[in-house]
Amino acid sequence: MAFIRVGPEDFDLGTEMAALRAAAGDIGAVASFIGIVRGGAAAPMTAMTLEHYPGMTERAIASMAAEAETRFALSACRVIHRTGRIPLGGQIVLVMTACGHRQAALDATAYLIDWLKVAAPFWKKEHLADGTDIWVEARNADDSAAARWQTP
Amino acid sequence: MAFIRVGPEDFDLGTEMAALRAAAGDIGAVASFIGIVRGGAAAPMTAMTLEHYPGMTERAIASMAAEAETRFALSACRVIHRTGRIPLGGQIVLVMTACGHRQAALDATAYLIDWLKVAAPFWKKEHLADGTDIWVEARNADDSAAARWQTP
Amino acid sequence: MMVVRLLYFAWLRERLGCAEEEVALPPGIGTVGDLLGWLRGRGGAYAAVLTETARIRSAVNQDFASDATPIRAGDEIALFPPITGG
Amino acid sequence: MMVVRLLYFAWLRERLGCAEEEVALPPGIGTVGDLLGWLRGRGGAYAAVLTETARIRSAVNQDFASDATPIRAGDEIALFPPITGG
Repeated sequence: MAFIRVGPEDFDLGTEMAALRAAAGDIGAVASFIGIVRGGAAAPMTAMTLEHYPGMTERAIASMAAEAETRFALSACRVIHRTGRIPLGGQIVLVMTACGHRQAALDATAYLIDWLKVAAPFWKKEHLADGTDIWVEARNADDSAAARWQTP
Repeated sequence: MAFIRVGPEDFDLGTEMAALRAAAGDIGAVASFIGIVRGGAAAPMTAMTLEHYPGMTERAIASMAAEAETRFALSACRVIHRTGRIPLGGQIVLVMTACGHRQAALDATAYLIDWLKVAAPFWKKEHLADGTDIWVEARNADDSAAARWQTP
Repeated sequence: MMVVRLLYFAWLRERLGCAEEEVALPPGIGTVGDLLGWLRGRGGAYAAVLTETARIRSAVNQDFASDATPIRAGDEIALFPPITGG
Repeated sequence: MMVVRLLYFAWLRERLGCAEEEVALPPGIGTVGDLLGWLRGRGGAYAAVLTETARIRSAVNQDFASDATPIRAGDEIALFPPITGG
């Protein structure tokens, strides 16, 4: 069973690695991905606020994690997604997977972050340096990234 | 410039993340891979010994890391590969990459671990539970994994 | 009369000035699409915001839905922009 | 006479009982392939181990090499099995 947490608390990669290892048993590979609030080039940003749909978000992530665990034969899996206001440089999301072989761990991590982008109900608002706030628009590229995991 | 370390010391993922962040500046994505000594199914193993070619190993890794930094526009990159005897469950290798976007970070991590398997001079010896020692045979699958990154 | 619970997120929530409401629907409102039409009929911000149908997604009882998805008494129906998490 | 430094790794090192040696090569040894033939001519473990050419890789001055790679006085030439790191 994947570990899933949605909420404002930050996370430490080393601590999460230890927790993953404790749950995983005999594994050969751990892959992880962390998303970070980036300053951006066009309109400098000072912070971001993540809104979510309590209940549905956790269910959606649990469902995609269960799918990944089966598809990639994972021994353990952790997904943490933060909510609320996160300053520039702050951590937004962690995906961490453990299994026997490297390709499955890397693929499962890519799979989960691609699906999180399009199928977990989160919305990002950017707080710009000039004082304005902008809701981030969804990118078609994210739909394409997730679509590559669809089996015909 | 990538950070590269080859030697017997273990590493902590959280500490490496902090060092990567300190070197990286404004980034949106960090991906990482850790390889671990796995018990295996056919012949139970108690430990592994990693031999390397001092000098050439560091040069080979520096060369593939420089290639990855250019190809995937990385902001920072860390590769740690341990040598000597490592017990079951011990960490063998870390690849960690930082850049603007998730796909490049994930691809760069896969690229580096694929190339490490075939182009950095390391040799693994397995210490089996029955007391015998076996040099691991190279796998053709590793050559194929690295070959997919060759541009025509 | 059929009572349902409506949730709004992100810029829909901000522009409607409402995060959550219970509404009693008249007969004939059987789908998410019907509900959107009925809400637009309220006028004001509802008419202005809910016409941007290409930018509005929905969920019924926490499963993604479409305009054709049926709705029933007691349902939790959420309206929101395309997702931008991860 | 051309002096080169030879390094052996993994099971080549173990089966030859040697990690490193300096050898003086006779005239006519111009490539890695020539060197392998000359080493096999020493007999004993060298003859036995170095015939497994499909399982032997080489590097000259820390760059991967092939049997056709030229060698020169002072070179560091390494012989080893296919790599199994990562």
